[in-house]
Amino acid sequence: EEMRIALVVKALGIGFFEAANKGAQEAAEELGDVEIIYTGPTDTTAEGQIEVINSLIAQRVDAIAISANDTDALVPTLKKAMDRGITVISWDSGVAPEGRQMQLNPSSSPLIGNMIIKLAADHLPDGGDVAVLSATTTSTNQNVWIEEMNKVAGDYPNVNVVATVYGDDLADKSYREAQGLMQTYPDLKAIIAPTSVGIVAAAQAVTDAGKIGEVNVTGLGLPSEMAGHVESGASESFAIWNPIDLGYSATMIAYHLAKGDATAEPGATIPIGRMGEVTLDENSEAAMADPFVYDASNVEEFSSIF
Amino acid sequence: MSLLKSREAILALAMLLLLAVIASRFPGFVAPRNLAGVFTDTSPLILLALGQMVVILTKCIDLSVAANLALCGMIAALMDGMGVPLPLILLAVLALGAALGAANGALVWLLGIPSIVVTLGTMTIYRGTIFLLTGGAWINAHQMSASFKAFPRAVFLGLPVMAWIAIAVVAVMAVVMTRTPLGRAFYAVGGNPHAAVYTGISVGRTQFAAFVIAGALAGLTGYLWVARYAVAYVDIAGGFELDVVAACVIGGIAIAGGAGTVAGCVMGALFLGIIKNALPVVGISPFWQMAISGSAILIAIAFNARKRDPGRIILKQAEHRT
Amino acid sequence: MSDTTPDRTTRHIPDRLQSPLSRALKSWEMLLLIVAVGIFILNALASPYFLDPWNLSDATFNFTEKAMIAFAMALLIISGEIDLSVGAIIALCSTAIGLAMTAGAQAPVLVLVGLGTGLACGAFNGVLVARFGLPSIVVTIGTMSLFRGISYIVLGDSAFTGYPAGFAWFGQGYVWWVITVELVIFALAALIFWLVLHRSNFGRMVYAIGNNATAARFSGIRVERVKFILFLLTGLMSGIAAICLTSRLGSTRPSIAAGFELEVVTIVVLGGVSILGGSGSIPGVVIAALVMGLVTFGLGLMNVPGIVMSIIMGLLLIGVIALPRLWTMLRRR
Amino acid sequence: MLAETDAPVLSLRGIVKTFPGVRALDGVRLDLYPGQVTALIGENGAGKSTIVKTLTGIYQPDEGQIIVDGVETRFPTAQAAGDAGVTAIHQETVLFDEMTVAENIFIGHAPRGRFGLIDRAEMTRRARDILTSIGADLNPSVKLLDLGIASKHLVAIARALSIDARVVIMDEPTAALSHKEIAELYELVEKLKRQGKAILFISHKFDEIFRIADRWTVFRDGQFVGEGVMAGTREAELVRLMVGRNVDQIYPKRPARIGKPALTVAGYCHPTEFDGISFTLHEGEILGFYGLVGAGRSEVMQALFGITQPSKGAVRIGEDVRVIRSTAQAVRAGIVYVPEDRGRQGAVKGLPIFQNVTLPSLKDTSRNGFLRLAEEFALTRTYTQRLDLRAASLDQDVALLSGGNQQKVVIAKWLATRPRVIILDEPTKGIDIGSKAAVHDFMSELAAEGLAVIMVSSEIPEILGMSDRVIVMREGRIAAEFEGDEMTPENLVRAAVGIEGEAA
Ligand SMILES: Nc1ncnc2c1ncn2[C@@H]1O[C@H](COP(=O)(O)OP(=O)(O)OP(=O)(O)O)[C@@H](O)[C@H]1O
Ligand SMILES: Nc1ncnc2c1ncn2[C@@H]1O[C@H](COP(=O)(O)OP(=O)(O)OP(=O)(O)O)[C@@H](O)[C@H]1O
Ligand SMILES: [Mg+2]
Ligand SMILES: [Mg+2]
Repeated sequence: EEMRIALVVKALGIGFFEAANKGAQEAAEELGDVEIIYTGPTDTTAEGQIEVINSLIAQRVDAIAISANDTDALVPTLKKAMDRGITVISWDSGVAPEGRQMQLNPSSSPLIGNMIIKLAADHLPDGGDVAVLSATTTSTNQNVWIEEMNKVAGDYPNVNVVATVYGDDLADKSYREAQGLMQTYPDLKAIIAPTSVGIVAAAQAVTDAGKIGEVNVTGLGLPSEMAGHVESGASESFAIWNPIDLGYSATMIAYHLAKGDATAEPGATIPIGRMGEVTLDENSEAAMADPFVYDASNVEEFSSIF
Repeated sequence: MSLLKSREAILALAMLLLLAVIASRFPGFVAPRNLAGVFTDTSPLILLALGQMVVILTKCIDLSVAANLALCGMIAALMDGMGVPLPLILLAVLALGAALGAANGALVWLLGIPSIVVTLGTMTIYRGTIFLLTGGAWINAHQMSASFKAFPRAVFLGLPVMAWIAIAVVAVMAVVMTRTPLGRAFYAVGGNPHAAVYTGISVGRTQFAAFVIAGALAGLTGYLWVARYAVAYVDIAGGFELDVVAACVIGGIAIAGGAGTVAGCVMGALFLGIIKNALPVVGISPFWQMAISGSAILIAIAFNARKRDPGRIILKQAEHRT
Repeated sequence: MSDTTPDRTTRHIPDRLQSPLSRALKSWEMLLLIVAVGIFILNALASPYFLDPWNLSDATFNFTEKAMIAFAMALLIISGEIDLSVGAIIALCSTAIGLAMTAGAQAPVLVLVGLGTGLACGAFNGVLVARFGLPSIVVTIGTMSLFRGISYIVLGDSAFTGYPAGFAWFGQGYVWWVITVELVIFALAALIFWLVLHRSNFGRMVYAIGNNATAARFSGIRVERVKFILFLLTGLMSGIAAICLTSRLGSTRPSIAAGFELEVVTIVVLGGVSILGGSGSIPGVVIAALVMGLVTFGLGLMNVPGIVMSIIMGLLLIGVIALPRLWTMLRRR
Repeated sequence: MLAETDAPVLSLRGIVKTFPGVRALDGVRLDLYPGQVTALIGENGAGKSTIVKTLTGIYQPDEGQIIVDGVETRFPTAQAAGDAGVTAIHQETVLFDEMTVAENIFIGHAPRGRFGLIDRAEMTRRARDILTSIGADLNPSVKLLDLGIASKHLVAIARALSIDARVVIMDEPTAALSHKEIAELYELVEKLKRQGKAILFISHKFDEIFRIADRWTVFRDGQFVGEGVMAGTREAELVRLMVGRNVDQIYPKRPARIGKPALTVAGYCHPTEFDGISFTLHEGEILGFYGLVGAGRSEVMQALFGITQPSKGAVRIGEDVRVIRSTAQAVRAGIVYVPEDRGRQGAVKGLPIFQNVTLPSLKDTSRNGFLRLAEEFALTRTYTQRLDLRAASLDQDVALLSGGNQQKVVIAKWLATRPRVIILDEPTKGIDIGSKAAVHDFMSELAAEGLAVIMVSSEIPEILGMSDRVIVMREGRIAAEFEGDEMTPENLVRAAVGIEGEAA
């Protein structure tokens, strides 16, 4: 009988998750006896994900791999899933430890936190003001990354983080917030947007304000969405991990845990196919790989992939 | 004297006051260039609010405008992807928006279903259709042609085309509402539908016309929105219908129909637009934004509340006091 | 006209022409019930997982919280008003519960805080609408932003988590076998609102006000007071829903229960309550809630995306209301 | 049977119009002649307003022909009727509060200027001309909501005249006008006659009909029952045609024993509506309130019933002094009010008869706040039987009843509360002669049983025929009080219009 693994994403239709689905399909093909159920709500709400998970529990899927809209709100439902014998892991945006067996981070949070500020600093030899444009005020991973970034901010003494604003992962709101930043801080040198929606909107706002070359937009984004802005110069560089690999790895982990040939406990190692293997830390979390930096030299090549 | 008492004058005053308060904390906000930017940003709200105004005047409400906008915006982006030239796209969104509005209007007119029920339904249907069209995929800046994105932001006489479109529509609507039989019919149907029939105005047909206008404006705004923000996806302008209704209410459009002006409506939209643009600039935490705009709406309705029947004033001495 | 006819002999007027049963058989509720049974059968045929008591039990969460509010909303809409702020009231109640929890309160206090906040929000709406005579649709669009806005001010980007274990019972507990606590609250609410609307003086006044508020006032009914109480009730039910939802999610964020108001109104309207006021019934709302739960659960089992479900709900809403009208229109031709 | 002086400018033949369950018009005919006033007479619900709506394109007849100048035509919309030269002052004022006087007059046919846009200056100028021509001193640019009811009616008349019509229809045009305005309206009718226009005049007031009409047509129950020229026709003849029988005793006042004071009002004041209202009402008494339309009688009654709040003053009911702040308190104190505006304030359309009747008595029919339907039906049956209500069943929607029967439901509703004081505000306004007699009959019966009755009416015969005592109000104040022999039409009118000396 085929094993059914549900890949639950924050919301359907987001390029990043569509790419992750590609990876999951790739893993399924490689494993042979796996069916992927790619699903999620249409807006990024916890309630929507709970309804989706309830219907997955009802279908008695073998494993759920979820990128969560809310760290805590999903816990009771996911607990119920585990009670009914379903393997639950979280990836990308995590769930609190009680609600999953393990968490696959795309990269380690400290690495990402350091990366986003470094990207800004690299193009600011003389230093200056930078601001952060985040997603919603409730998204787990952005908050953790910004926290990590602030921890290492001391390593970049020239760079002065002046504000953090929230675009709610809405294109128009992010755009307006970016505009607001440029008005409030006329000397702003860079906008760090650790979200794929925000970074595009910020780049657009910078372009429209005629500030290409003055304000550099960086952060985390998808090559396909950012290619134009790198070309125009609105963004010198940005980073992202490969979402295809992430979906692939999450599927592999879910498969092995559900099969029972691996266990999720601190210190355990789980094979992830062509990506090698991951080792769980004391919180049963694992990091997949380093974020990868894209700039004018390589963005074209990747923009057709994801 | 009577000018001072009009809702529009009070609103204009409130807006000046608001600008003064903002300027005291952040003088740059009232620089002409920035105000022009605020106006441009508010253009979509103005366009939709004008459409909503017409619908509300006829005693209806259109909750589907934002979904209509999103669907038309997505279709515009898809057409651009197929290489359709921009003028054709503009015509297409206008026609499609009008058709979606007409669907609402027809259900209201021919089947007599209350507009709030109709548009509650079509709101989900229109938005869902975007999902069915695209499977939920986004269309991003790099997938759009340069001319598609450039049109609304092309600057002409110091203002982007988007702002000029809003100005043009405001002007046309002002003439339509005050100087054409159709415009008067909107007021008549909302003010007293029963009496409207007696003057040869078809209530249903007029409501239908209102929905078509609201739809066409939403369609046009759909393109502008998508081109301006250079992205199209299922959820764009999610919840925007409430902002639109709020703008109308703040602008003094009576929710029971029959009363309200284009000037009031535009100022209502600008009032909200200024608040939205100013909050991040003035440095008020974004978390306060929602509560502030909610309070603004409540204060506005309290101001606009039509006094309860003042009585008939039979006594002679009372007549002189008022 | 007939009062001018010459013969003045007293005629007997029957109490009723139709028996209540035959009236019920021709009612909207009957039509809905048929739709509901149809969907149930379709679901059972379409998915092998559907007829599982535990699954059905899980599925009830799709509608119980919304339906609780829908009962109070039904009364409000019958009286000619509407409350679009219910989702925001939930957010504010949940935030208040969270604040009480951080202050160390235990489950009983948390429940009281939730109910109290709901009542306070309802009272606020009620005063603005009933006392100051402002139109409810715009008042509650305003308070919708205000209430949720306060949650955002309190919580910002953080969340309340770690509710006491006793509190989990409301949203996650079972009363007996697969019967959840929420389902019991839903059934009790249905029963109470049925009694209030269909069997009490108060319900009669609600109908009278919805049909003609002026004539109701001229009949000695305190219209403002009834409307105020209805807003209070809606606030209270939103408070109860907030307790259930908070307990079920085990956490509070300001975005909780976003978009609830429209789903609640959809249930009420689908249940045959006239949005213009004056008519509607609780059994209709109950069946409409079941229909909505069945549709979303059935489609969920087929992994149909939520937005497609909402298209189907939209079509169902318009279709169920349009078809009878189309039918009479065609027959008159 | 008539001397055909002229050919009719407009004729109706065999018009049939049905509404669900009602055959409102059943093959009626009607002829209108240029330069003549044709009175259309009939009981309530005879179909008069329905024929007006058919003539003005608001209703489409199911059968029959409309013939204008010998050519058969159709009026698919109100616009089409206007284009064909038919214009009407409708029974209800159908105007727009939020629009200006000029806009109200010209909506639908505003003068157009450049680009086909409405020419406001021209519109205002023409509105002023028309208003002047009917002697109405109104500013065309004020909003309608700033006008009183009589001025609104003048605007409606101006609107009808703004269309260059050959046929002018007036459906009870004097119902809301004062004496002076009525006189001006009569002059206007004369002027229109001289201009050769055909006029259809609908009224329940026979003095008026005899004064201005040249011809008459009578409808009964949607059917044509006769027509003729006014000259040489007697009132009794028309009444018999209209009702289908002789109406002999119109005011059946029975002798009643006047008892103790039931209601004493002392110094009731309101900031804008009335001032210094004091009077005493006794058990078994019918106290008439007379005044010109707009004298403020209804306002006083509504204040007594707790709808509006007086600024000063107190009432004593029987022995106890009460402050009435709400209708609920009034009902508890035993004062009830049958309003003038039956459709809006009286019946709750949409609710069945029995629920309407028990609405203020729910406390008596219920147990612990829960309904007992059997009790409700029993109570309803008691009172509706007494009033001889005609209905298919007691759970029929009141909206389906005729106006007279709706009035009976409203009265039954109040009698069921067993009040001490009943206030009837224009109880027979717009009610035909037959139903009127039934209401009067019943009023005397109530008084004879010891109930205290206040009857507000603008019809002198009714006031004189029914009241034991009359209070006349003028401009929000009590102008005079008459009893016994002083109760003469001259005295009432003089007090109402404020002429102290000789008769007007
Ligand atoms: N829109 C309608 N729907 C149903 N029945 C109607 C409608 N309009 C009129 N009727 C009915 O048609 C009949 C004729 O009504 P109509 O208004 O013409 O009477 P009328 O002669 O003008 O009476 P009145 O003297 O009271 O004005 C009445 O029985 C009335 O109830
Ligand atoms: N200016 C107005 N605007 C709206 N309605 C009015 C206006 N004037 C009168 N009415 C309504 O028209 C109806 C008839 O008016 P009417 O003048 O008879 O009432 P009134 O002031 O109570 O005086 P009275 O009963 O002494 O004639 C009443 O129901 C009244 O409320
Ligand atoms: Mg009539
Ligand atoms: Mg009166």
